[in-house]
Amino acid sequence: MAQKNLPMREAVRAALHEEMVRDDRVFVMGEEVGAWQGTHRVTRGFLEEFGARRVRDTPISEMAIAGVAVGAAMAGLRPVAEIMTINFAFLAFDAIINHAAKIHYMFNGQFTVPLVIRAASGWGDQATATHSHTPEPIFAHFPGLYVACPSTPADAKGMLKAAIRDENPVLFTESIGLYRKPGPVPEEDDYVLPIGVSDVKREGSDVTLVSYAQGVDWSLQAAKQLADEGIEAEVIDLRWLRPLDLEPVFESFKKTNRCVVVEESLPHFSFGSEIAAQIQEHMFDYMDAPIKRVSAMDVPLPYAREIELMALPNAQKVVDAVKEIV
Amino acid sequence: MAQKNLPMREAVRAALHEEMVRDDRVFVMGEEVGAWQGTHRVTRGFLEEFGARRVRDTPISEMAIAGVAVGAAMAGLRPVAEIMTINFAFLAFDAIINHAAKIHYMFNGQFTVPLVIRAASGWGDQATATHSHTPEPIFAHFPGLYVACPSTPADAKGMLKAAIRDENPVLFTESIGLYRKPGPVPEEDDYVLPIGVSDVKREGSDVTLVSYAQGVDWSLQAAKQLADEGIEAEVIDLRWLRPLDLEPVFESFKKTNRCVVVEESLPHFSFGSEIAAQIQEHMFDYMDAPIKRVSAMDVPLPYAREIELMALPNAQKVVDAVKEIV
Amino acid sequence: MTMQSVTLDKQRLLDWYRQIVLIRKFETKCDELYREKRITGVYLHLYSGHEAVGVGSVAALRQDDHVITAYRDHGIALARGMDPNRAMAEMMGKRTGVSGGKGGSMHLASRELNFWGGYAIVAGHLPLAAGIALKERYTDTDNVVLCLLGDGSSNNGYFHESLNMSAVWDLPVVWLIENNFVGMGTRIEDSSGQTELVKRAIAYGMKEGPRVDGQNVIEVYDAVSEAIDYARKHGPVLMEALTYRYKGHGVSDKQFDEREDLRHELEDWEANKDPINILGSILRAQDSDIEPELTRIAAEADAVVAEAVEYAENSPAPTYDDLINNIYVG
Amino acid sequence: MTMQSVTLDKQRLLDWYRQIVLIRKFETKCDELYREKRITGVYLHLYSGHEAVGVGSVAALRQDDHVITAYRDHGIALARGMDPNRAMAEMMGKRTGVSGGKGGSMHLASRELNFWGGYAIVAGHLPLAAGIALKERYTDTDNVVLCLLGDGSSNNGYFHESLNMSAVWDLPVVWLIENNFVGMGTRIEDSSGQTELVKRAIAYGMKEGPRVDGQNVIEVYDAVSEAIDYARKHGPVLMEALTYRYKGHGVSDKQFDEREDLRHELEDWEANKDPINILGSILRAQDSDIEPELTRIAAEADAVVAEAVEYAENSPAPTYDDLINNIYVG
Ligand SMILES: Cc1ncc(C[n+]2csc(CCOP(=O)(O)OP(=O)(O)O)c2C)c(N)n1
Ligand SMILES: Cc1ncc(C[n+]2csc(CCOP(=O)(O)OP(=O)(O)O)c2C)c(N)n1
Ligand SMILES: [Mg+2]
Ligand SMILES: [Mg+2]
Repeated sequence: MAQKNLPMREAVRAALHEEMVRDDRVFVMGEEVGAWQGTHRVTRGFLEEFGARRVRDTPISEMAIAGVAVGAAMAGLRPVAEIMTINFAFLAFDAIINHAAKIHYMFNGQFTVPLVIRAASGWGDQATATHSHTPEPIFAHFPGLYVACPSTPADAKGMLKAAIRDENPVLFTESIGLYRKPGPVPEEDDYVLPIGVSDVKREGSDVTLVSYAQGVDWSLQAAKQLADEGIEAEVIDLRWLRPLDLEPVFESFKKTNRCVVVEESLPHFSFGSEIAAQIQEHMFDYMDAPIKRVSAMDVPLPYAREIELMALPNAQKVVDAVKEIV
Repeated sequence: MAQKNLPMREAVRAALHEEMVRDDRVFVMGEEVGAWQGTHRVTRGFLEEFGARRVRDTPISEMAIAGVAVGAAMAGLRPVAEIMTINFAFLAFDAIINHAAKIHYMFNGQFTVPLVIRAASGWGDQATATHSHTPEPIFAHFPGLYVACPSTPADAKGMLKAAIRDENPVLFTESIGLYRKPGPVPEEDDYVLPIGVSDVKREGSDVTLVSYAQGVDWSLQAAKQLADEGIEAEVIDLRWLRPLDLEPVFESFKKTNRCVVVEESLPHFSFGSEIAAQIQEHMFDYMDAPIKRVSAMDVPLPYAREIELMALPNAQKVVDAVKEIV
Repeated sequence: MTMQSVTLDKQRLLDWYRQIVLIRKFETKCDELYREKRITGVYLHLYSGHEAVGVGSVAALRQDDHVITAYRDHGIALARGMDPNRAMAEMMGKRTGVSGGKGGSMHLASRELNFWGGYAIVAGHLPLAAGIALKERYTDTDNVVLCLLGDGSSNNGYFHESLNMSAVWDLPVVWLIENNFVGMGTRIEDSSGQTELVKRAIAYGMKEGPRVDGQNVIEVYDAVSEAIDYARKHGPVLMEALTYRYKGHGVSDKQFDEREDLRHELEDWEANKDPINILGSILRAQDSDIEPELTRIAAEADAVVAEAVEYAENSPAPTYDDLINNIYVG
Repeated sequence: MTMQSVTLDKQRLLDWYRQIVLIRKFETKCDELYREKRITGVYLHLYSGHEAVGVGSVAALRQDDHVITAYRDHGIALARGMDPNRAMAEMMGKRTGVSGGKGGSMHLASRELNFWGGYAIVAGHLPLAAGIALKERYTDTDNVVLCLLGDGSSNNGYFHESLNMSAVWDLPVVWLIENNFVGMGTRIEDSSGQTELVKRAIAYGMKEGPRVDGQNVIEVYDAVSEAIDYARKHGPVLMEALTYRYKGHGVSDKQFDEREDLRHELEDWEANKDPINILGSILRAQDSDIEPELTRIAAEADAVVAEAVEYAENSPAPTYDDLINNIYVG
């Protein structure tokens, strides 16, 4: 299969572009997606190519961006609404949780909401407390929504195409820390990945690392470092926080009996909590050590680079956590 | 100490009343708190007694209710803002998470936000999907905020008084299912409970039940039923999801070696996840069985009574879960 | 007054009369059923007093136009032609209800009728209305969306963002505020800096529609027809219908019984501005022999309501399968 | 024009000139430092072009009045009297910064100066402004809050809810829109149905203030003084200052370099409507011997900026203790 080396944001762009070419119902709306060419340049050139009908700059109105997209989706379009960064999705929380995610159920299937909300997620560039969230697990708490969190350009492409073609609302998050990182991306038009399927990104027999998005990157770096010391880590990328596919995690755990969960987000009531809870529940007899969690520190993110970096997870912290249990 | 038998909403009212009498800076604002006497009658009579300066009816503007209260708190007042039900706090998510909880940190302590946001929480009366949330764990995910979830009228009184007197922002949730349930409430004016301290609501040696708010009720009912069958459950009421005080849980677990977490809310990325994750992490050597979780089903809540009740946790489900592990 | 006054079309007036009477009787029955605990749950918001707004405005729509509203939705549902049996079954939480018993009284909807539902989050349906209108603009039809909302809702952020976006994008929406001067127990002057709500159109450079007498179905019909016509051709319109809520906010709430002044206000509206009386008088003035027909209409409405109750009561409750269905498509 | 024109008070004009020049030079330096990676991070929004708005409006405040703004906050901070050393230290993320290096350029604040900070969530500071004003009403003072915001922000739900609540409660806020006709890359006509933003006051029954030339500090001062006077006595005012953003939205963004028409627009503002030139001309017209003084002011500003950079660079970075401090009080 033909491949091209692309950074993740170009992979996202390619997916979006292909889907817009394929299906006239697909359109983008959001702040700065048009004339400005996209805050993260994902929709670069779209306004020129597809015109203002399908590339819609919006006011700074997150409630309406999400809510109008819900209505358009119900009515038969396939909106891809961009919330510039996921921090601003807090302003659209009601539209996403109480409308996008509930309408299909509440009216007993009379309406569908084939909507994708794209949002750049993450921290690490001194964006400070209000602009440094990775709240994917918070959104994944609620049934009715899918939550996608790709870790590679190829996955980003295949998952976004799946999200756009699916009949359900999807929150599609894109790690800012991964946007510029290149990787091989299949060129064919029908590179559509299944929804809710995890991926083993590296095989190993000594410890299972479970993560998503940027956490996968740290996990792979850590795995490399650990391999030098004779510890073989299996790295599982969940890719979707909803639907959550833990089968490969359980399978892996049966052989490794040890697990570290790696998350970009805050530690409490979070991703790591859920994964650890499920492993101990379903794999109790296989546990040789407690499940460890590597998360951001439980602080609002500060501006100064030095202390911001202290607060964040990284490969070394993963290595250290692994060494506590193997 | 003199006590009075009061339902929880009267206990909340008493706390609020005492604090308003004590401190002129304390005032209430929110939808229907004044002329209508409070949606849940918590502020009954307040407008007449304290006047429109201190009892402020607002427009249906949740972003502003929370945000204006943040500003007033920064400036030196002690607002008790009522969000009619916690469902509508989704509209105030940004004001609560990105403003109330972050401002003290972001400006390095220059400002404080001595704010209480009260919200009725829960489901069970066919309020349907958008009006049936118990998202306390979601709010507790974020540092900078305290989250209070009392289970008895006495706790409600002591905790609310603590929340109002504290310098930090507190989300104070009141279980709709407990509002009418009476219990003994200390009458003295200085009944102020410490923030972030759990409470053992029942002692027992065979299994530890960990919960908060209405879950404590089900746990106690279950404990009674279990006692008839010779199983003694210890029931721990965390009372605060932030700060989270797990010491008594760990102490209890050392003797019971078994735990069921009981939560009013949805199962994933939630309360039970965090408690289970921490117990397995810190109490690994004491675990005789996996930690079980009893939660609401992973569905948007439907209207019809029959199926709504199926979706909800209850004492029987707690009993069943305990029996799986003892 | 208007471009297409229908005052002389007797059949049409009689049909509106039938609808208004049916809505009133349907809801009076709901109230009764609630007090008898045959309809249960915490929320049930009656449209009584507002009927002419719903009937007159929905009548101005074509079949391929759209309508959406808040939780006070029974009247709109029936005006749009929803089967009363299935509406009542929904109130009772039955499997045969329009939303399978999963939505309840606040969430009636019918996809076939282009009635996009009632919504319980105040003003949460406004962006949906704009989104549905966007689909029509996008696909280059001339269909229009009628979005009903309360006066209280117009103070919510959703209102501002949705109306502004509809203006920037010239979306075909008629924003129709049912101004009953109150949201729950808060009077409009205590919640809105601007109490003449159509003036808010200025904030969006939007066409400012009229404030119309919401108790006179003909006036509502004419004014909404004009607004729809404008929306079809140009873009959004903001208008108001002045009306009154006869019952408490929800059936479990008290009305204003503690306030003398408001009790008198209510009595005045019921006595002098009731939509049934107003339309009845017009019909009687046109045709002095019409009384038997009006009586027959009332009797038929009673029968329809009785049948709806029977249908609903004999319908099965949803099952576990229903509980776990339709969370996701497929 | 106005109630208290100060055109003749030379000392005052010179002080404003000093402030405007200082802000311009301070930020030009910040831009440079950013390109040299001595200021790091992703966000740094320059006030260049807007200076007369900040200086003129803040000058109209008393010490016990309040001011609050968005992320484009350096100019407001300096106009309110913030120590440039500590402002620069904040930009560089130093422990000696006004926010201890934890807030960065978007979150300058000084409690003592009643400068309540810059805020990075668009329009998120509007309810805060209303809340601070509520405290003043509540405690029966006559202090006023000046809240600056962008044109783009006025399309956000926070704007609607905050302005309406301020109107219903007669809060002493002057809502001052710095209308630079753009939010990031979106022009006002593409984001606001109503482009004459003061008209939005009508939606709240609020006092509609003027649209003032934001490049002329005297006009800004006079108009804001009048608005503040009104707010002190009565309640909120919505007004606009028309201004222009010289640099990209943030220093890491491009300006409009791809759009010819906008490049010309920018050149026109820089050449003909620059706040330094405008005030300089007024001063020169008043006093033909003033040139040396203006030159001295510019040189002093250079020195202040140089000292600020040195102070900041020699300041220590925050430590782990700072990271975990101030999450909660106590
Ligand atoms: C966001 C939100 N806040 C509060 C409520 C509670 N609530 C339900 S209806 C209502 C009043 C609405 O008033 P109005 O819009 O005038 O409609 P009316 O009930 O008069 O028809 C309120 C406050 C809600 N459902 N949603
Ligand atoms: C709620 C929210 N949405 C989006 C953004 C991203 N953003 C930052 S500034 C800005 C433009 C604001 O424009 P305007 O209010 O006109 O202020 P200006 O930058 O022109 O001073 C946007 C969209 C944000 N910070 N917050
Ligand atoms: Mg109303
Ligand atoms: Mg602007």
